[in-house]
Amino acid sequence: MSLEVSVQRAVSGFTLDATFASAGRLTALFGPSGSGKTMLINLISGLMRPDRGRIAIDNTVLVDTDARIAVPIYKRRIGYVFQDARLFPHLSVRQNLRFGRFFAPRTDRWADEAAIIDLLGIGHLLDRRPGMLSGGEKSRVAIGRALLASPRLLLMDEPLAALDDARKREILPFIERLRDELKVPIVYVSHSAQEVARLATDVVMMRDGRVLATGPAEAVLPRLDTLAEESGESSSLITLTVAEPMPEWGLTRLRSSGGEWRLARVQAAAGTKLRVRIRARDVMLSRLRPEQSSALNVLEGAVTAIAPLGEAEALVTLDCGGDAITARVTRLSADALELSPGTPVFAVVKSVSFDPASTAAIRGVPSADLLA
Amino acid sequence: MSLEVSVQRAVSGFTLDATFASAGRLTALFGPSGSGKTMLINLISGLMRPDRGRIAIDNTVLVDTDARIAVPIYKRRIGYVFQDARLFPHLSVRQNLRFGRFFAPRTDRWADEAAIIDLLGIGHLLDRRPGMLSGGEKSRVAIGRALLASPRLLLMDEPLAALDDARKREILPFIERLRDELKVPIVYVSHSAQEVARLATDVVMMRDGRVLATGPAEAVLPRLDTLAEESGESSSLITLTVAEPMPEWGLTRLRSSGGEWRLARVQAAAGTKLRVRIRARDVMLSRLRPEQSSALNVLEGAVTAIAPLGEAEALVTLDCGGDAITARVTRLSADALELSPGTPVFAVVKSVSFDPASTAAIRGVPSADLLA
Amino acid sequence: MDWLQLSPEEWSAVRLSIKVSSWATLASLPLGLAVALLLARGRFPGKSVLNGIVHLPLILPPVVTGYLLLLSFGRRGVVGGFLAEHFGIVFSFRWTGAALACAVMGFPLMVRAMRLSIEAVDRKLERAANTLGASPLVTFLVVTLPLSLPGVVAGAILCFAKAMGEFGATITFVSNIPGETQTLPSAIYTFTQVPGGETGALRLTAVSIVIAMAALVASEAFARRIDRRFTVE
Amino acid sequence: MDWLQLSPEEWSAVRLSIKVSSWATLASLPLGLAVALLLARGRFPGKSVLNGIVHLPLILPPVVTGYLLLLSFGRRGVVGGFLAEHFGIVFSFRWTGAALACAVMGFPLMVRAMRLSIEAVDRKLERAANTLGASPLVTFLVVTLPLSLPGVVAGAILCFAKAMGEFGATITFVSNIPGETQTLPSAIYTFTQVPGGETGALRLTAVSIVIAMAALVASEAFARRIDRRFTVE
Amino acid sequence: QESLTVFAAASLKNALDEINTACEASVGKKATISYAASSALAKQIEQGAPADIFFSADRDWMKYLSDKNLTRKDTENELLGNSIVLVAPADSATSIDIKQGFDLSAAVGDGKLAMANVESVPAGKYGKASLEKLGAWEGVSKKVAQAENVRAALALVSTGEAPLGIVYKTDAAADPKVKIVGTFPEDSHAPIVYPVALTAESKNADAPKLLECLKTPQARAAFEKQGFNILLK
Ligand SMILES: Nc1ncnc2c1ncn2[C@@H]1O[C@H](COP(=O)(O)OP(=O)(O)OP(=O)(O)O)[C@@H](O)[C@H]1O
Ligand SMILES: Nc1ncnc2c1ncn2[C@@H]1O[C@H](COP(=O)(O)OP(=O)(O)OP(=O)(O)O)[C@@H](O)[C@H]1O
Ligand code: MOO
Ligand SMILES: [Mg+2]
Ligand SMILES: [Mg+2]
Repeated sequence: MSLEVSVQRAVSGFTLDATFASAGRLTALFGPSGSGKTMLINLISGLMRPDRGRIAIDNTVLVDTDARIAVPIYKRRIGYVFQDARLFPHLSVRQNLRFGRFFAPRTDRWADEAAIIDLLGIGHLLDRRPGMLSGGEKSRVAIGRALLASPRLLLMDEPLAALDDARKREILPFIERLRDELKVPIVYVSHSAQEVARLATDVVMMRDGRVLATGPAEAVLPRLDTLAEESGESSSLITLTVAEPMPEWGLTRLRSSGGEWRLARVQAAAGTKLRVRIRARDVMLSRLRPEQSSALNVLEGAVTAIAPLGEAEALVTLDCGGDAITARVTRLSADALELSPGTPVFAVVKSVSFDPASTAAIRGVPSADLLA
Repeated sequence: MSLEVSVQRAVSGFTLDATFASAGRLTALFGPSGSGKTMLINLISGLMRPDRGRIAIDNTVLVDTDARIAVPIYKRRIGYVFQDARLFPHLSVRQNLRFGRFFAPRTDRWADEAAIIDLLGIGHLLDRRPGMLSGGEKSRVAIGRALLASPRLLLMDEPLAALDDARKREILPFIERLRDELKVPIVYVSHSAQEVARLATDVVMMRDGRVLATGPAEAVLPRLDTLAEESGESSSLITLTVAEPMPEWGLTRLRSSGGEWRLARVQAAAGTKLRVRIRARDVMLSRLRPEQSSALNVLEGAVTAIAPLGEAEALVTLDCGGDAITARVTRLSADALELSPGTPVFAVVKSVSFDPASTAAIRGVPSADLLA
Repeated sequence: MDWLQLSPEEWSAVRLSIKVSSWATLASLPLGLAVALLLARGRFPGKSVLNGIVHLPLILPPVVTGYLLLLSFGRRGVVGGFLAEHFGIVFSFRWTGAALACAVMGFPLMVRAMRLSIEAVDRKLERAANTLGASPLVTFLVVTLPLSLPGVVAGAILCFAKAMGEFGATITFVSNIPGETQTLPSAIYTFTQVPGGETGALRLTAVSIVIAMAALVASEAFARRIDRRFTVE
Repeated sequence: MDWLQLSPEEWSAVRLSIKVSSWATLASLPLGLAVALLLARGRFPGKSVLNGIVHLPLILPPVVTGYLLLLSFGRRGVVGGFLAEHFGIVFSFRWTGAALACAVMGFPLMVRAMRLSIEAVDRKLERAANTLGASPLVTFLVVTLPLSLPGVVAGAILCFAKAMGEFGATITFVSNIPGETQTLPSAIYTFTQVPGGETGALRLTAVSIVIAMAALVASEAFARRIDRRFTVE
Repeated sequence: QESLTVFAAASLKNALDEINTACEASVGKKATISYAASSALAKQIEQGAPADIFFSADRDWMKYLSDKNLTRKDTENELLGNSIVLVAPADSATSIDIKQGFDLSAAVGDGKLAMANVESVPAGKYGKASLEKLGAWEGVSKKVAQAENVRAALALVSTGEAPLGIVYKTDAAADPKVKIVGTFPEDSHAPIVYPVALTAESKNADAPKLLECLKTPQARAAFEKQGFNILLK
């Protein structure tokens, strides 16, 4: 799938002017509140018309103001999970879920009702009306409704915002499966850097109605960190190859160009490539190899750059045999360890510091199986 | 303020049966989607009537089904930030904000309009109608509206769910200030353990319409961790006393019974007591005192307990001179370090691992000043 | 209660009134809905003209409306002649004509109620239906229409009630033929025109009220049932 | 266009009709709102009786309504006598009586439109206003009422239009006295009752339509303005 | 200065308007004339309407007031007379001889015989009496379409809706779209009279003057112009 967007739309006091293209399976729209994310997916879905511009999916033109083309919403077959759930109040949950079913051509109906209901945990709500649902229940039903219409493209506007962490952890792998197995391309609006890091193949960063950065996740996420420095969310992305299980300890041995890793809860087959996100705040630096420590992952490397961060801290970038790893340390420590470009250091990463929510499978390995 | 709640209410297919009392300044209602949190604050606000039960604030009875008392909603002066924003569509943002102003007795009007608008960053939206706001903008206006009514008690139903991280970081200190300076007691519904840990003085844990645990945050949060083990959110709460600043490094020296700490971005005066949350996953254990490491906070202690966690990990509890600190390590490490109750170990905590979002001031020290 | 005893002719007026009112209501429902939808959601030139035409029967004295119906739908009227010739539909001096007159008189009330309810339906829900693949027509049928059902019911009941009371246009258009076009109001009117006819008028008025009230209560119960489906909190 | 020239008497009928319709509409607004609110939100015994009474003028032939008004609000009627004696308010054979008749006939239409709109207002918003300290009355005034303004406007315009066309009840209640109770429809009726009156009737009908249409267009424009305030997306 | 009010049957409008102007000089002022159905006017006078003169279209309603002592019996006066005629559309080829036992039913054929209401409206009552006397009622009664008033019956014929109708000569003569097929013998029905009287409550000194003026030659001419017979020689 390829999505090409180039639109301008002004509403009183706000102008959206966004151009991006993505051939990715999950394109994340990321940006602060009021940056125009919802407006942008409204334009893609057809709920809003651009003043000028063009939107095309796989060479099918949805809108082209110059050519005076504007495919009506209902012919686009673009599923939309709204920021507010927008369920039909007069229909039961079951009827809401089944609403879109009949409009998709029979051959295109890929959605499996039973599986989706089960995954979303809404089986016990089927006979209720939306007015009788809690906030989180509503948003789950809204996800189910959009999916069961078997859309060709799925727009999700902060679908998980109303969900608790446990629920989120259940649904994230499911979204990955949609992305990887069912090949439904997804445009995903989120505030959460974690979610974006885990899910996105491509990222569009928005601010004030403009695209700040766009491209494959690997390329954009580090820039995202730069912007998000103050939030303590700087991180590095490392690609690991599964080597062998260590069944007696429930761990798995993996290898990156920088060295060997031992991680818990990896269930991928040997040879699989995984991408992991390592938050800069989770990396400790040491001039000596730590002895008798609980940290299992110690990589040898050398400082490549030191950037001050606020008044007390610094971001230290290392090269560990080809892996670029960023650590966030106090200036005091950087000074005490006498760090400067070229200084050899050890990066110490606790295995449990790997956040499952930011671990993503590479090349269609279903992440759901990957994470317990 | 003291809040006493003991209510039963059944709706088709769901029964809420909750009893708790809280004298805390911010009582967090924490629980998974559909556990009855919204229903519970609906009962407190008067939007819903209990089938049986009693609700009292400071000995003022709001509802008592036995005594046939039910104070009408509008006389309760309980502010409510709804899960959906529920702004008045026909009024401008300014009119929405000012709606409650006139109904509060003149002497009780503590809310400062300009300050609140400024803090929430909604000054540029004042002349818009709610239909023209983004999701996050709506929820900020909703917070402002509830506050400007100068309520005696504030109910907030996931007020920050629609906000991006940067916004959240701005608004959290403000909620702390409400809690500490203005003494508005708050009942706060949240999915986020982080938010709860940072804000709550008291916690009510809900599941399936029942109260699972309730009490002061210090007492309940560890139990919350136990329940939330799988989420990697186990943590310890430590009380620190500010000792002296280290201005040359932008750090502050603090002391706990277990030893000395050096933290960034603390701006409290010497002598101030702070509560910090240390996530178990951020604690590394070492049999030897780490040398030449970037970790500034090393506490000496001894293992008090080891509890297995999943197949690969274990939660190790230490006693560090009186501070109870929990570390989450792999079983492999626990084995390699030969940990067992009594084993002397060092807990290594990176200073930057202190999550600002879970650092809270104790005894009314305004946290906003505390965190840059 | 002897005076409550209805004569056979009066009974036939009662039956006829129910028949005429029911048909007037049911037959104008589809057109009423279509016009209400147009007025609520459409944007087209001549919208205010359409709106004006719909309101005309309210503005004109009923006798004038009846006379205009006679001119257009009568045997020699343009429309009436056409319909009679091509479809065999005859209105003049038939109960169908009475139903037509009642429908016309009730139309503005019906349309306005429906229009109000359609306008109150959140368009976001219609858009949501569109994203799920529902065409505008389907969306109207499965989202807008059910959500505006209270207004549809209200419109129908207003039309029915008006039809039960309509008299000026009916008698002018199809006159007052017992058993064919003599509806309850015509019968009542006749009573009021003779000295001492009050009891007769009163009796029939009571019957008329009972019928219309029954319809009202039924419609309210129905509306409550719809309403209960949306109950929140 | 000579036939469009109105005689002074006709002009006075035009003026009177506007006055009567305006008063009928304005004066019944508060009561209409109150009743609509009661029916929309109230739960009390006798609700369906109230609902029935409101609908009565629709169900009854207008002549009967007029006659009942004459009996109760006439100089010798129970209510009329009381009002005249204690408040000096006289309806019989005054323009005020015509306004009363028109108000009564328009009342069910007005109430229904308002009620529909009030019912469509999201109660959650009213509750939200309550939590902000607004009492039920204030909430009605600042939340429910503005949000149901489209219905209030629709109700008013329906009442006005009906009043412009109302004739049966008016002529029966307050007769057809030029300059005092002869409204446009009554004048039109009088024309239809004599040979050669058609042009006169036509002329006045045209005037009546023009006025009502102007009111309609104005109300629509107003409603559009209200509507624009809520535009979303 | 107290106004002078006349309550008159609507069918008298043309003549009375002319006479009112003509008599202004002799009476000293112009009367205000309220035209409506005799039944409505009579009941209004019963309820205390400020009428000085009642000019009825038939004896019954005058008697209704008279029996209740609401008229000044000494001023009661059967001023005018009228005839009823059988009319057909102007283009009709029908010719019928109205005589004892004539076959009206055959002439009506599949159509209807348009009449004013045979129970309540004077013209209808006279027509029915006449047909009964002539032995034609039995055959035609099922084919009678009863209109609200004579004018409406006339409209049914002039629009071609009904092939035949029975109306006043005054109405038929003025309508070019109908032709008079025959006149009913005067002795076949009760005398068609238009009685006039002062009301019991009238205290206006000008009222008797106007009553007198109605009998002047000038007034007679006006009545005759409209086709009335002058009964008061
Ligand atoms: N109809 C409108 N008229 C005027 N301004 C509007 C309108 N709709 C949206 N806006 C403004 O456009 C900007 C972008 O809105 P949008 O809803 O796309 O933001 P968003 O990125 O989705 O934010 P959030 O994360 O808070 O939902 C906001 O500043 C909003 O106030
Ligand atoms: N009117 C109702 N009728 C029946 N069940 C209801 C009704 N309202 C809520 N419920 C059910 O009650 C339970 C509690 O709802 P509540 O809204 O309090 O949940 P919550 O804890 O706020 O969840 P969330 O975090 O998803 O908002 C849910 O299972 C919900 O489905
Ligand atoms: O307009 Mo009427 O007077 O209800 O038939
Ligand atoms: Mg948004
Ligand atoms: Mg909730």
